[in-house]
Amino acid sequence: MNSMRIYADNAATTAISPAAIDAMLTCMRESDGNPSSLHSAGQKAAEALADARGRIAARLGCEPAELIFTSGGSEADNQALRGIAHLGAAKGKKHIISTAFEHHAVLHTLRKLEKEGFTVTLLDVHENGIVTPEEVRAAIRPDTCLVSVMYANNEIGTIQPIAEIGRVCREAGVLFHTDAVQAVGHLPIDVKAQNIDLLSLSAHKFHGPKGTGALYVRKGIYLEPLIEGGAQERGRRAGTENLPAIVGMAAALDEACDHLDEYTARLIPLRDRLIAGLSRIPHAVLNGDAKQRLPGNVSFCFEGIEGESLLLLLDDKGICASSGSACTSGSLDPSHVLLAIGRVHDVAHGSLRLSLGADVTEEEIDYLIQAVTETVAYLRSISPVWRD
Amino acid sequence: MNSMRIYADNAATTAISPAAIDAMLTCMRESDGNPSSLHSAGQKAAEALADARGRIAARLGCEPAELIFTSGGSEADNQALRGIAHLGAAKGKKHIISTAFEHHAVLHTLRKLEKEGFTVTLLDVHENGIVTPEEVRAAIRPDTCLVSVMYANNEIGTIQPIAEIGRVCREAGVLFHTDAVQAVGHLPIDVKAQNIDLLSLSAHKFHGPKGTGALYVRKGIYLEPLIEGGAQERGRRAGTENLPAIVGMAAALDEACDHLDEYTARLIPLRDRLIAGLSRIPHAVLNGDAKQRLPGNVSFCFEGIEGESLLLLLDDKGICASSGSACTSGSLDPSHVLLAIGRVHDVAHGSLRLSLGADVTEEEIDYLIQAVTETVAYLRSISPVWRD
Amino acid sequence: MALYSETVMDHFRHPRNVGVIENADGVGEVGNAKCGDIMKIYLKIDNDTITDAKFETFGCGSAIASSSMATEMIKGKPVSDALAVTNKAVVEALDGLPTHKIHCSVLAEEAIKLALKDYYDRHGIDYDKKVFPDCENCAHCDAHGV
Amino acid sequence: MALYSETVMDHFRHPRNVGVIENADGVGEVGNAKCGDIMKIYLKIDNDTITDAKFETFGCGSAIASSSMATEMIKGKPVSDALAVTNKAVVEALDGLPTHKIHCSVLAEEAIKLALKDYYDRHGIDYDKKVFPDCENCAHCDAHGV
Ligand SMILES: Cc1ncc(COP(=O)(O)O)c(C=O)c1O
Ligand SMILES: Cc1ncc(COP(=O)(O)O)c(C=O)c1O
Ligand code: FES
Ligand code: FES
Repeated sequence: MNSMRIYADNAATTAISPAAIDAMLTCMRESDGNPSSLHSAGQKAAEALADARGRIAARLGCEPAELIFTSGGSEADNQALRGIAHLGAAKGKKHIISTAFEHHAVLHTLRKLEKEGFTVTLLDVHENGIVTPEEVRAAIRPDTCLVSVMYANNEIGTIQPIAEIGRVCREAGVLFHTDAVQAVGHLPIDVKAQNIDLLSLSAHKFHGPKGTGALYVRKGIYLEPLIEGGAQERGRRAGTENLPAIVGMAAALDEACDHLDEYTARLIPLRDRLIAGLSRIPHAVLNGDAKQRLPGNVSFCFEGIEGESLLLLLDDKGICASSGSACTSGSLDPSHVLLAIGRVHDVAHGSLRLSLGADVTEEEIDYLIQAVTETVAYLRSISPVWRD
Repeated sequence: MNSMRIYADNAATTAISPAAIDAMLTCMRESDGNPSSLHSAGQKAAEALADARGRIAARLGCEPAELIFTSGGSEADNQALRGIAHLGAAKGKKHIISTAFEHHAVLHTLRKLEKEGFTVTLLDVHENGIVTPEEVRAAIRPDTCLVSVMYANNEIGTIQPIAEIGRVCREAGVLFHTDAVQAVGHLPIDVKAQNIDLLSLSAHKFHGPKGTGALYVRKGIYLEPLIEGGAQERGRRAGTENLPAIVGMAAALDEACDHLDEYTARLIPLRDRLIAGLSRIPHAVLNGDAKQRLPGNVSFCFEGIEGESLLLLLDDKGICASSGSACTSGSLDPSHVLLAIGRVHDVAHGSLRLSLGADVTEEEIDYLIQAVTETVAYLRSISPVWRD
Repeated sequence: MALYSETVMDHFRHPRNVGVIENADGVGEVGNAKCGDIMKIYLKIDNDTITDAKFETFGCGSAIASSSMATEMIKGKPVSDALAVTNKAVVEALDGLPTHKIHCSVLAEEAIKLALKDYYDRHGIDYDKKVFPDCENCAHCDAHGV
Repeated sequence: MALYSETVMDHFRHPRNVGVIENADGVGEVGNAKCGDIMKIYLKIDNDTITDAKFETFGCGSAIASSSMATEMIKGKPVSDALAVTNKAVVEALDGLPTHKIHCSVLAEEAIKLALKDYYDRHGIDYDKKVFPDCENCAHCDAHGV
């Protein structure tokens, strides 16, 4: 087998694009003031900030003033949930609806809110990994203040009917947040048309820099800061703005959105070829709906093996992949996402996520199929729980 | 008058150093994985993260595991104060001591904690801008859970007797936090010798990148996360690590600490020359102690003029300076720091902060003196409240 | 998106009508040093026409620019025109001001009005008190908690 | 600071003694699939000496490496030596394991002990029950909430 290097862990993080690096470098060298400073160096920085804000807003279909820049997706999720919960509590509304397979940034924040006296309903995500708008509607109570449903799941890649869920929420007068960290730059987004009140995004998932992201908050919703201090971001997020990263994020988002249709069209057949190839492995099961999924996401469970050893052997074959999500890799417990779609513990341990970059080739897809097939067979051959 | 360009607003933000940019670029190009990923790209990133953590810890005199990387100084301050407050509350200790001239990241967090039922004592900072350890001792009560005193003030540059305050707190069994955002990279720090339990820092104040900082938390103190989610930073700060920025911060800190003695020795006489020159302006008063101040900080109030017009005219003369701090420049109210050292409103409006870079020259100092002297005289000439 | 428009910066850098008119026919002063803004406007009035206007200002860039523009706008004009100058007109003439600086244009409008009131008072001319600002009870100062 | 030491990676990549011994004198299996780790060790024992040892493992990299190392450590050794092999000794031989992977070395120790117990049981040899693990009541499984 010839040796290749394939980075198939783009859901964990993407390589930063040259355009984003260039934008950051220019900013670091030329607009290095503090955007809050009155002097010309500061005002030059303020202009660069306004430019980036305007461009990102345009890509989401919102107004520049509706964006709060954060340090990433986790911070955006935390602020959205805590902020809306506290607005709700002020009106006696302490019920929140979300799903069982949200990112930990959402689930752990909800757990903390439960300790503070909120009630949380986690919707079933079914075996196909898709929430239905009807179930959202049925779960809404008079005291519901927030519905938070992720746009696309980070492990199994399934895409939720966001616009429909948004409509249900709008009709019921309940605010709707979506964690769109895996969707922005990969799926079309228009917050107004999709009835989204709050949306989280993170630049490093679309070839932008790490450590920056944004929270869209519809005009008229006053969200308390999570980080208190200076008056940056119109008093809603303190701290000197991470200007070079924000400018890099704008460059990366422009690039991603400009190529969105092209990349989607390229990736879907390659993704489906990979799914078909891996489906030929005995006792392999695709996680999540086969079609309603991110163009680059392929997620499988293989019975009789354990994910980490699979990953390490694939790494030896030049393939960077993951089992579950990156940020839970220190944990011994199986992925909560796989349990949520009904995989039993034994099977959930044997999971593999391949998240493809837009430049993946057919040859690479075939190499991936061959490498995974061989490695699964080898691990089963040394496994006491597998008998052919 | 010949024309120069002098950036004298280093307390607002510093230009990122070439070494920091290089370190970031190398990291973005070569260690672009997610440090939580098991594959080789991820492990390479994890190694770069561990290396940066070790180097930063060495500069502070702590262990690598005692550092939590954050998105900057504000986040570090917020997490330190909220975290310790909640630990204190669990033991029935709901009293916090701080000072009247802390950064808003501290003061606004304290205000929020007051709303949650905490009692806050803000110590007097005196006309010289220095808190005394005796007053800290006198303010400590049986229910005090935290003392937070900044290492050096961001507006008037005065340096606090941190080691002595730390000793008082240690003796009383009260945790001690210091906002060292203006001190790290500019003043010697050794958290163990100085009896510091928690310390906040921000990279962009010592020629590192924006959007990254750290919170040192002494071993044995379990601080709850401010940002919930993944298990990064040993479960104390969720979110994909901003690795390039962290690596850039390590490079900048190494550089700053390597040159600390040299720069301090260079700057102090230049700073004092500037102070002497500006003191010759009639009705000008230096803010803060003349000696116990940051090597690069010069802060004055000029009667009969208003700070913003002074700044804008200095900007026309090529000088970037500030009045009060950058992050409050949108506000019409005079600086809380200047009010805290006893300046009356009328005078506090006429403030100027010049925060020098280590490369400032004697010629530039003289230009600063001349430009400020002329501009103050001009503004007084059109002011209805000034008669020579 | 610079802080101020070109026009503001021009009037700030090169303020028109700076100074004092000795023996002015009307003088108006508004603001207070605690707020960080004081504006004083001097008028020379002949035959119900403002023949000269000068100002002194302690304040931010937009306060200086507003004084400059406002004095320009009333010079050579009949008193009735000057009385009709609103802060909005000053803002427009300046090509806009940042939201938190609008109050500077209000100061300019008020300084003119107080100078005209002073002129009326000195010359025993009757006027409608309601068109003039009552700076003693200015909500602006209260808002700043002074 | 790679995830695993060179030695762990070597034993993981090239595990020694993989396989099944038909007609083994003792077989020990520990762990369970819910936890994501199952280790099965087969022993051939002649004259109180372990003449062969093989393993099958379902588990992570360190579980495979621990099985490989542990079987290497007992091959050719008297039963009494094998009984004395602790998980600590396995960890040391592997040049360390990450904290959250130490339990894999515990599985290896336990699998060997259970295989030896099985050998004693089959051959009617008397032994002290307390030196053997009681996997039914394993705290490890409980800790995972399985
Ligand atoms: C003393 C002090 N604390 C905290 C901060 C906040 O740091 P950052 O802007 O990195 O959040 C600053 C600077 O803005 C500061 O000077
Ligand atoms: C769905 C989802 N939400 C939130 C996050 C957190 O984003 P960040 O790592 O930028 O904090 C991630 C990725 O890690 C994600 O995939
Ligand atoms: S601003 Fe004080 S007079 Fe109104
Ligand atoms: S790990 Fe389950 S048997 Fe102990």
